Amino acid sequence: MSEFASIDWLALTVFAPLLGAVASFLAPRMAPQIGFASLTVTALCVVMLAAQVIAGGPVIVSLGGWGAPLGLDLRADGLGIVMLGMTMLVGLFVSLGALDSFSAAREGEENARMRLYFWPLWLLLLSGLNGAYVSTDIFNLYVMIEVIALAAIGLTVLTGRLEAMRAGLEYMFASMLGALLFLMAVGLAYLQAGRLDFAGLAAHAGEPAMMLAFALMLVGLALKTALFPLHFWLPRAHASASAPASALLSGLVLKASLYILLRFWVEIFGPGSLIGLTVGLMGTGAVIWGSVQALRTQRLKLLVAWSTVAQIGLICVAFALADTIGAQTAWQGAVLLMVAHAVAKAAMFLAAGRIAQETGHDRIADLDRTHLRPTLAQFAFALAAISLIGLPPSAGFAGKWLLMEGAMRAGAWIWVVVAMAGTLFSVAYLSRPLIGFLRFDRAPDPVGEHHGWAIADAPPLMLAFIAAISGLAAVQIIGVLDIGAPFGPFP
Amino acid sequence: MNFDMNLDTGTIFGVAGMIVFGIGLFGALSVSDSLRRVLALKLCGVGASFILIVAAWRGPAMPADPVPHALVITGIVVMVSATAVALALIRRIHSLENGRDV
Amino acid sequence: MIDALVLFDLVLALAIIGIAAGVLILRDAFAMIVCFVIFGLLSALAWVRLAAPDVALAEAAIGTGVTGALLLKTLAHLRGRTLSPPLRVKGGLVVNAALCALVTLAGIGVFLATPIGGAGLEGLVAQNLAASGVAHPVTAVLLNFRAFDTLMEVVVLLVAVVAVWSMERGIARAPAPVMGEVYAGFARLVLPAAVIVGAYLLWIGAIAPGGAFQGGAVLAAVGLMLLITRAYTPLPAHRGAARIVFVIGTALFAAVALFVAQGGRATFEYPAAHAKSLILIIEAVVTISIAATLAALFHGREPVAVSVRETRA
Amino acid sequence: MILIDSLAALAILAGAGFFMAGTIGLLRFPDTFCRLHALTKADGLGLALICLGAALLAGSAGEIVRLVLIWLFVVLSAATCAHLVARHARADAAAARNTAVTKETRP
Amino acid sequence: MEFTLLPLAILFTSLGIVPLLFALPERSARLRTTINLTAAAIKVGLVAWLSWRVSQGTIYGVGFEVLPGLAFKLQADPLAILFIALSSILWLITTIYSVGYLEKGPHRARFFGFFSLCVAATVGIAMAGNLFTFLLFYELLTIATYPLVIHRGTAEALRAGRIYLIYTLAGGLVLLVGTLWLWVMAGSTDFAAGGMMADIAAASPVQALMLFVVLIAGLGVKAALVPFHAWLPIAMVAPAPVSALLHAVAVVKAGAFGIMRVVYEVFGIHVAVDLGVTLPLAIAAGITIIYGSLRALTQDDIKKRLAYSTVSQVSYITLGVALASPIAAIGALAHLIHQGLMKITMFMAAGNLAEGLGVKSVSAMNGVGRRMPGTMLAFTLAALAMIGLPPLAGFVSKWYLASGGLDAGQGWVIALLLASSLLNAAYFLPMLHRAWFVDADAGAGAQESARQRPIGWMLSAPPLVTAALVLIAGGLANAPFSPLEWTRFVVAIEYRE
Repeated sequence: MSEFASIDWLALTVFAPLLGAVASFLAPRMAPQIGFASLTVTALCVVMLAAQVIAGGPVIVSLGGWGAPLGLDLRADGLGIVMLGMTMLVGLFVSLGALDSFSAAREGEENARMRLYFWPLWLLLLSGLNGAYVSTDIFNLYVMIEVIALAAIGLTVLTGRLEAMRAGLEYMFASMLGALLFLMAVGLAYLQAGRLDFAGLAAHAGEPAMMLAFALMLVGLALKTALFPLHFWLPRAHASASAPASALLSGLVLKASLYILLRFWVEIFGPGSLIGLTVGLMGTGAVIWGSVQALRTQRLKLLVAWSTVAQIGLICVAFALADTIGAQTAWQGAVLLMVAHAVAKAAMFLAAGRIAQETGHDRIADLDRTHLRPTLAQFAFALAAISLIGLPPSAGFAGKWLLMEGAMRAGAWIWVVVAMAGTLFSVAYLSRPLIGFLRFDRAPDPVGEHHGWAIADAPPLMLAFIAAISGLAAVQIIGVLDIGAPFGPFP
Repeated sequence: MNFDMNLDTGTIFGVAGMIVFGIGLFGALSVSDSLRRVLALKLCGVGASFILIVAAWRGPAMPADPVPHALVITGIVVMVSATAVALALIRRIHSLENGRDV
Repeated sequence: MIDALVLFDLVLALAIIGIAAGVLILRDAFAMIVCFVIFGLLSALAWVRLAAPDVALAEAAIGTGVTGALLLKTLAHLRGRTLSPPLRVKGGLVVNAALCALVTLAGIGVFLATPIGGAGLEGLVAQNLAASGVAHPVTAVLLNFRAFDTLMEVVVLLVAVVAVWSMERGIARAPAPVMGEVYAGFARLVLPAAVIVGAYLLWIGAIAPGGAFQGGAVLAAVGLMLLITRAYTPLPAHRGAARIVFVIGTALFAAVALFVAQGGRATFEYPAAHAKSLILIIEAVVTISIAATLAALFHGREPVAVSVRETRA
Repeated sequence: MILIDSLAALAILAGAGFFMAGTIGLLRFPDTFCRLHALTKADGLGLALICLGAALLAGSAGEIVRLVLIWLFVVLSAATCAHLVARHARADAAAARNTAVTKETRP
Repeated sequence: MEFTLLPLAILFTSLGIVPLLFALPERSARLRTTINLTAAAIKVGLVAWLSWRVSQGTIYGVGFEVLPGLAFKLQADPLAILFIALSSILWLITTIYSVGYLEKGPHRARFFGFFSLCVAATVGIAMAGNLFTFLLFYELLTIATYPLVIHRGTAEALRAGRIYLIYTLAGGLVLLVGTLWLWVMAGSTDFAAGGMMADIAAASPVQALMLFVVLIAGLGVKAALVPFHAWLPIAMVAPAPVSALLHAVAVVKAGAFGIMRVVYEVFGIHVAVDLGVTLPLAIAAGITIIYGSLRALTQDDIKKRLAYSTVSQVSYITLGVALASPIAAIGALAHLIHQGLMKITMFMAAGNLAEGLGVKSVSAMNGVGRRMPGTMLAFTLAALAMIGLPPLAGFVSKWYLASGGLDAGQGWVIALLLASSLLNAAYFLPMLHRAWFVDADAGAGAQESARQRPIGWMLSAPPLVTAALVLIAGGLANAPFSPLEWTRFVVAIEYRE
């Protein structure tokens, strides 16, 4: 055990996927095998790190032995472990899905291209994500979000189709602008504080340059998180990518910037309630607008993408409770909702991809006009919907419960109403495809019960199942989450 | 707030950097042509770099703080990578729109 | 009494602002790019004035040189497309302008309210410089104190080249441009010299302004010239080697970082005795990767055999 | 010492003057070829004078070598660029003439 | 030695087979039936054992923490036993009926999977040891019943399903808020005999009052209290066994049972009386009783008439709870069982009429008594019981309700019950009249009832069995382990000071 303890599992969570990406880029033909090997190793690192953290509290590594503020410190606390675990869980299953989506059995040059480039891009993305979750330095985070952004854009346009390219360019612009606002904020923070580590900056919170820096970061990260009204780039980008790419983009990539925002909020800036209220209102706008668009859209993947806008908005309600007595509960709820959304949305995109693959289209109105019913994929979609709506015993339910509890403890009933509205909206738009799955009187032929089952249904199904029952493990997740008190000691 | 206007190199370029950032921001939000939008974003990047470099400045004939310099160098490389990807996208879109596949 | 140099700064700052505006205003796309290149060079000059020669070098070489080449190549690709008028007066324009003016004014206000040169890390850097293995503070920060940032920055380049390769593929089929005798002679003379300059910049980085990125950019410029004149055409057969060159910087950097983490040392903690040589090796390899990657980003496509279907158009 | 300083100042001022002349020429001359003429000739000389002035002030032989190298490379690249631009301009002009001729001879 | 996981085992008999049922190929009908019936039979056995142990004074409980401070908690107390016993017995019978009903129909794998899930949810609702756990199963019940309601997959079914979903999910959401509020206010959601709100109600009566309203509104949707009842008649598009289950055991009973839990074990009956909420609740129940009966009068569709009858009859339970008298409570609890037995009989009979004769409307019922005597015998017994004819089950509950009304000093209840019984008679007796005393060729729906298909024993036997149970529950009301006796046992606990 002592030998294991001396290994830097923390740094390895970033390095393992990085070296895997290098190897998979060098040996394109072996990319899936290499990709899985490196994912497995990364998962092992995360597990070992989690064991360390659970046993002995937060792990901190001073890279190069210098220590902040001169050097860079990596840190894994409960919040980091939860995010890393979420990333690995979703990542592993989406990779399984990708194995089929880009399998060598499928014809076509485009598919060959996707098979070659999916793995290096995804492993580089993973490296950036893991790096963001363990970073404690704002400039280091800037570099990480650029790694994430470029890899994410690569994944967005992987299909090579024109609409994906256009959506990717729009995403690129939004993402670059977000990153540059962030960079300007880094500059202002250094101007004020002369250092970049979280702890050092926290001491300067409230000074004018830091306040402007925070405002810029808030906008930049909101842009990357697609928080209403800065969501304009998301639906097309997520809807036009290939299914595994959409799953990663919607499930994981958005969470990284949301996580950074959350981290800054509680650890560095601790802004006043007015900004919290603003973010909460933006979240409310997202819930309404995202839902309305999801109700109107004609395509299944667009519906799923718009639902992301709405769900992210709901999570952001937690920011409005940041300086109330319900803060800790609300933050816990927000993190649970993030995890729930990551798992469920990844499952949903994979399932939507499978449905489109089996039926040959993704028009919502025509889902019931065919005898082709990929029932397993549809079942996975429905299970994922349960979590997104927030019905028990899903993690989405647990998260929503805690969020509403936080709001109630704070006496802020308005956010309870928003959460309820979000739930009703999500029922309304998610029932559109579900009704399509279950309606039979317009199908031309008798509908077969077990039609269109394939081994590729397993990843979405398992993910959706995990999403649907993981609320029962909420208290364990929160137990891990609270290690190192990421949300601070609140009264 | 203390607006003590001692006009030195740092102040001048700090303000200039802010203005360049603002110009870039305006361009990024307002321009429709993608190539020009890329340039507008680059202006933002340079504007932000100005602030970091000014933060490192310690007065005339004084050695500057090396850390922001390192950060800006990193930022420049990151920026060129992002620009290359954006430009490749623009070229690819143009090819596809004009029916050229290669 | 305004110092003459401050007057110079003032004029330079005004020029930078004016040219930045020109980038948005100029109608002609070529002029716009030229304007941007001038903007970059003037910024580099300003940074020299701010005692940041390393950054100025990097900006001139990468931020302006390589980027300018990228922009011109793209413009050539888009030739025939008329550039839309730079700014159309739309309803949103006023709002945008007001918003950006607000941000800028807030930025200026905050900036003026914050003392320059108050806090910083130069003291810590100076204290630990001797232990870092290199004598030039910026290089010490890049390759030792904040080596992880630098590694991830090389990774960003790698991501970019993977992304670009995934978008476009095929070998260039346009005929080589006719450059003439003068150019050929120039290239024969300058290319070897440029290689030497690149190596020199890399080497000098340990003690003075320069380093892997600046050296890499100069070497990349060599690659650009070779590519432009078709002195070198990337072929499908070269892909394997190219992939190796792209990743070798990342791979070696990461491997060294992990490898040194034994015997109680942390990741990235070079043994004191070998710090200098390790940093130099890393820098050398990273320089090669950067140069190759930048050149590949300029070339912009993975060289693959062009299939019949693709050549049809 | 003063002599060297004033000589250096003189050289640099003269160099600046040539630069000014070159720039005015660039702005005022009617076509590409004339502009190139002004630019390369005047700027080359201007740079030479400035380098000379700086060399007079240099502290070591190494610096002088570097200044000479700078001048050499700039002149080389300026000349090559000018040549390329001129070729390009001539090709453009020829193309323009051809189209003009085609237009005129069209019945 | 005590088998403490017994409640979990009972839950598992329904829940555990769900994945199996989903995975079975459509054609493996025999295997599916075997699994279903075995599980149902095991469950009846386990419930019998549990009831025996509980009657001896053992209380089973298992639980684990799900959210900080909040546990998933199953607890088999006497009140729970009442509901579980009903559901497990009726599940067995309905399963047999469903196998017969769906023979050769489409999507049987799906149907039985959700059917089992639905029963599991009901069991969970019955054994929930706190309001939080109750909520979990309450929502699960919604999810599980929706696919059953829309099983036929027609446009009409989907429309009905949508309305059903909107009502029940909105109700669930309101209950969620109520539960959350209770948790924030009281720091616990546990069910405890006598309630736990005494201090809070004393300290902040307004908030306690609002909480009560929210909780009852959330539960009232499933209990089909007016004005939240509209989904119930619409949900009639579901296949007959589903309707039977929905009306007799699962959904409406879950609502009524929840109201019972909230009044008795969250607030406590004495606190509720002090808050002054019982009388309005009783009045709401009274209005629902009359309204449902009036609407039932005008329905020609048999299932719709039965549905409005359910709206009316289920509110007897609420009424009994709200009267705050131990005697009325006995009536309410007994009616929980009795109404289930009566209504399931009638729905299965109605299903048989539709399957065997194609008769779906009252006007087409002429002479069906002679054509399907067994089925109509069961129907008749149940209908008479509903009206309250002694010594049938319905009479027993009405008797206790009326006595309870007097006991509580609410004389109007007698009038209400009389009116309701008259209305019951007014809409049931014409059906019986047509069935037995009018010739088949007369009447408007002669054409509709012309065809005849033989129905198997799996369809004809279940209503007879439940009709027999109606007879027994009424006739042997004072025997040990009869519903009424058990009810007395429960009420003794709930009204303990």
